[in-house]
Amino acid sequence: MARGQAHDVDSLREIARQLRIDSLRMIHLAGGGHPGGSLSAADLVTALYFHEMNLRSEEPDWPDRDRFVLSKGHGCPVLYAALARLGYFDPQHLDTLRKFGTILQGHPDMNKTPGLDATTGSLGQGLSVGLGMALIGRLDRRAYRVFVMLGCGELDEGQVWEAAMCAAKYRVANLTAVIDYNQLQLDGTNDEIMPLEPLEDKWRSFNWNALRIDGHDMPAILDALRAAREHEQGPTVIIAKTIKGKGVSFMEDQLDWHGVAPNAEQLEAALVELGP
Amino acid sequence: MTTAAPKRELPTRHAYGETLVELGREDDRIVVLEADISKSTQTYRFAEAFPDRFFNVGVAEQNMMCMAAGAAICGRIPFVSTYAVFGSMRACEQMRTSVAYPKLNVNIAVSHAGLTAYDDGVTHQAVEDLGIVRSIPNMTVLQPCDAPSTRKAVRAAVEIDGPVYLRLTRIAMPILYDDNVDFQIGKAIRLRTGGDVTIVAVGDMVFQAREAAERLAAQGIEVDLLDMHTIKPLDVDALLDSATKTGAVVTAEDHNVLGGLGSAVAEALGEHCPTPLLRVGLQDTFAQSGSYGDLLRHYGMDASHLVEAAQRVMRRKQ
Amino acid sequence: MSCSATRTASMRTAYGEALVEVGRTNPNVVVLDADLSKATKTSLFAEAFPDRFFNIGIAEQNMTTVAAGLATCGKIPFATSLAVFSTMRACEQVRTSVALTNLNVKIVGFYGGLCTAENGPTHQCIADLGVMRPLPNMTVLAPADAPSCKACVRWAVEHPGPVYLRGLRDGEPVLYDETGPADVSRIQIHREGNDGAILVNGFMLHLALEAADRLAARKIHITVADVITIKPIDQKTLLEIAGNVPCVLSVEEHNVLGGMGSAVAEVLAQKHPLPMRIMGVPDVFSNSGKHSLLLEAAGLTTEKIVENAVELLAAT
Amino acid sequence: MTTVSQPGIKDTTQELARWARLLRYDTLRMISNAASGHPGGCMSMAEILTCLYFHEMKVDPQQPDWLDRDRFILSKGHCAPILYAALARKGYFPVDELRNLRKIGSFLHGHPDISTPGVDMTSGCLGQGLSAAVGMAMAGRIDRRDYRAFVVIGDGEMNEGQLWESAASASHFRLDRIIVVLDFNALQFDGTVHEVSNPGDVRGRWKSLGWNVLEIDGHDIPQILDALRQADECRGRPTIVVAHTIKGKGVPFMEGDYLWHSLMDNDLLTSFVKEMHDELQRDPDGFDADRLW
Repeated sequence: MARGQAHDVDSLREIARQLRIDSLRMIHLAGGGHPGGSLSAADLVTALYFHEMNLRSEEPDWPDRDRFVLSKGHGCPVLYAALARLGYFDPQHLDTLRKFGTILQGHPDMNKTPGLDATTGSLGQGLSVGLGMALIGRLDRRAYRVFVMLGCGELDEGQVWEAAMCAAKYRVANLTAVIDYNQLQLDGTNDEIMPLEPLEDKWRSFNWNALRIDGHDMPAILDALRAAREHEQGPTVIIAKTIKGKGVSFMEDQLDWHGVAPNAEQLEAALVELGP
Repeated sequence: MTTAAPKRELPTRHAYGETLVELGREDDRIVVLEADISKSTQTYRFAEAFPDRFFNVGVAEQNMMCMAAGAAICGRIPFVSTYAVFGSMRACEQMRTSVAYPKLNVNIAVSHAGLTAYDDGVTHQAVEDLGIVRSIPNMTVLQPCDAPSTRKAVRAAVEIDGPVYLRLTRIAMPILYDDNVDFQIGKAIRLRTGGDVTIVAVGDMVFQAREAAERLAAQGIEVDLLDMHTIKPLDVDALLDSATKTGAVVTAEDHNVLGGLGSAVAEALGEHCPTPLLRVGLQDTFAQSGSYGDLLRHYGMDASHLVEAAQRVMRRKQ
Repeated sequence: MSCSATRTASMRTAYGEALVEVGRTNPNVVVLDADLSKATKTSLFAEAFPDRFFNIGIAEQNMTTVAAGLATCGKIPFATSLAVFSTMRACEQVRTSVALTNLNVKIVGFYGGLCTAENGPTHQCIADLGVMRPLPNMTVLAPADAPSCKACVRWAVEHPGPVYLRGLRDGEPVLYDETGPADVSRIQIHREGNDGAILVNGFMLHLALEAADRLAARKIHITVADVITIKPIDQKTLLEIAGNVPCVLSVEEHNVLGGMGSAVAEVLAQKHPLPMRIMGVPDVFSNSGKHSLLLEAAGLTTEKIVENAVELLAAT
Repeated sequence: MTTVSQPGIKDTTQELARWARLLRYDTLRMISNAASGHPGGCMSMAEILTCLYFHEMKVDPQQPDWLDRDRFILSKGHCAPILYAALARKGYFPVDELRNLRKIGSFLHGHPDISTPGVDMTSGCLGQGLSAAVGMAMAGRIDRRDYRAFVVIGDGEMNEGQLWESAASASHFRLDRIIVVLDFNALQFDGTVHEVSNPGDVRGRWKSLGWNVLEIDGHDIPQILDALRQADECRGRPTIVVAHTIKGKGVPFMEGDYLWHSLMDNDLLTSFVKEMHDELQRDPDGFDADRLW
């Protein structure tokens, strides 16, 4: 699927809704996983995979494809759902999340899942991996771009800032970081655990182009991705304000839904809210 | 046995830097990442020759390790260079998660191994790295002793489709081998054949072991001497072959005796051929600043201590 | 030695409770966490002693060196995270700021081995013992159950110097009585027999005890000993055990390279060479899946322990 | 906050300048003796360290473990020689011990070790010093002791992620007893900071992390003293003093040359040390003559 051909805003919203449903079903079946951060990232993942990124699902190793690194690896259910819907593998695999022998590991494993560009799960490493990819893209004179999705808690990790400084040094305009800024980490809010604001200033002090958007507003997401694409002087970070557990009222902004699977009853209630 | 009379001395990091340039010429997949010590690790040579394929990331080893993973994912063969302390420990989890777990072709070449960092002091002397890296699945762990075997090791690392940890010395090492040395990963090199005691040595300790073997020969004790340049995967066959013959083994490593070569040999002997063993190396202590020779003597790692260890372990033969 | 494997308990909860207990008796005890306090149960300490609890955020390297700074001022910090992050993400900080300085810092890592199961290999840790063991000045502890974990915490507070404590998760069979072993630095003998010995730690202890029962039914009597302190390993007891048996089997939920098996092999080769076999995760990354299935794939089951013991005995 | 009586600022400046010159001499002589070490970064921080140890810090060489002392962490640990010189001149150990830098059996290791009298924290692996200071400041708060923790960091260290982890912590926990001095000589091992790492907006970054940021000429003693005073007065947040310096300052052939990060040419250095020795000996009022070695 080439960039921009894909879908209008309404159909993207519909896909995001489906990815949310898929994610919750998968996590429920697995009996474990991270629903909150999957739901918060659903619109961003949709915009990237179904609109912005240049991909060929029938050729997962296409050298000119855009790359995606899910640095917040625990949010992988929503990514697996997107890859399945794009045809990288049979959607039936979604039922095997986290089960022994599955291609869908608890955290992303590039050697097991078709379409995955990187192995992640230990927070703080993805931006560095993406930076390596971006530099090689430039060296190889390929036009691909690299997208790295970071969690907000992950910004506590010093390695993120090592990568930020280095990416600015190399002015890698083909690298875009997207922060799923749901403002909750495992033990509490960002402000309680380790405050991040003023976040744009921080990224700008590393010479990054910084944008802030509502990460559930599809047109705003698409606009920001376009702006990042058009910014040619260096890397861009999109600080996307999101809501953890977005789309399911009893999960929204609830710390407790960081890493707990819904039971059958809760899944049912969630699916009712998300619609048929 | 392919040895040449010592002609001159060279730190193995220099041989590494030179070989990188040769490789860079032959194979444009090679890229080099560096954390602000290119003059120390000798990657500046590559930087001069191939500036486009050289990335100096600043003092940020963790970032460097994962960047190398990204480059390997895109089909490149990255070399990551820093000091052994930082390659194995500062970026330990990055090596494990982003490099070893996906089994990427990233080569981690680290200088200032063990006491060869001598007067820089303990912070810069890596005496734990072999044990740490050995514990990580998918890693190959090498420490060639001299310049010619280092050149071969660098090339062999490229050929292995998976991560390699290559340990290098800060100080100059004598030239032991000629340029045609048969260096194969996972195959020990027998430097001396004898039936009385086995000495298994790695890296700079090979030279202490050679000298010890000569002194022991003067006393009528014949040493079976192995250059165990590959710590992982260990050449168990060569070890068992020798241990069965001699019935007594000494290991010699510029590293803590816990976790490194001595451990690997103890594991293999225990499982296949229980044999008396003495492990020469740092006896679970940090060292200090000082000259390399003084440190080897002080911590019981020079040739005369190896002679003594060989004599002691032989007394324990059944 | 009293053993009753009739119930299970959460080692994480035991740890949190033990922290509160030592926090009450020793005002110098402080606790640090890296945004996992609910998982590691340091939250219990945080509730009891908010002034002495510091949540550093997801920044394990910083946490480790902060702990070192606290220790220079007489505090006894417990820096807590997951095993993979405590020992590997912050590896050089543990080595330089804690081990090299020989400061009184306790590094605690939960989910040692494969017990974080479905979270996959990124969060499992089969290298922590091998990573901590080569660090001079480090003491390395790997308890099997909730009471012995509590005993380790109490012991660590009284033992000045760096300690790494490998924690597990929940549902570990309780094998010690409530107070735990009197001295965790000693190897704890659970069964005695002269036909062979199994040295074991952590979650493997109950499997080894089951294996010993099955072997006893076949008239094979083996010693089962819990090596809680991997470093410095209790050489005296180890050699006493080795002196009475023809062979030794080590079993651990860790890479076969570098961990307890290695420590045992070092001592035996140096002092009393004996046929041995090292059971553990066979130097590979595991998978996502149920803990029991991962253990089975790694060959860490009662059946395999029995099988290996029988083979080893036959060969000697 | 000083143990010596407060003289007029002008006298202090002159006296401190002399101490700085002496520390430079000691340091260069140690490195030339050891034939190994990192002179460039020692020279750039001579005035900073002098102002800390000979004016600002509350320390007592007779009781190195005094619980209420100010702490000092040389995060850029490769510059240990000048710290050793300051400690020796302060009286923690005999000046004669400086002859033994980097020698076996000496407590003057290549990088600072906590076992050396007066050294508060082991360092040398870049990026860790501020974290240790955070721990010390937390302990001070728990114990209700009013000591401060001073940290000197190098500019290359800003590449290390751990520095940003610790900077966020110090700010989050409002550790106003932490004072960082950034020895911003703009050269790192492999070249200028701009070539190697692109530091970006340093001032803005520390501000975005909630720090009190001061910016000075790191060789101007009155400016250093003033900044340290302001830092001491700042409440509720930690302070960083961005001190612009010149690598190799005071040694003409070393100034601004990144190659002198490490020892480049010991013959050249040794002859310079000899010249410096003679010059100090000729000093008219004898401030230095009897202190030489």
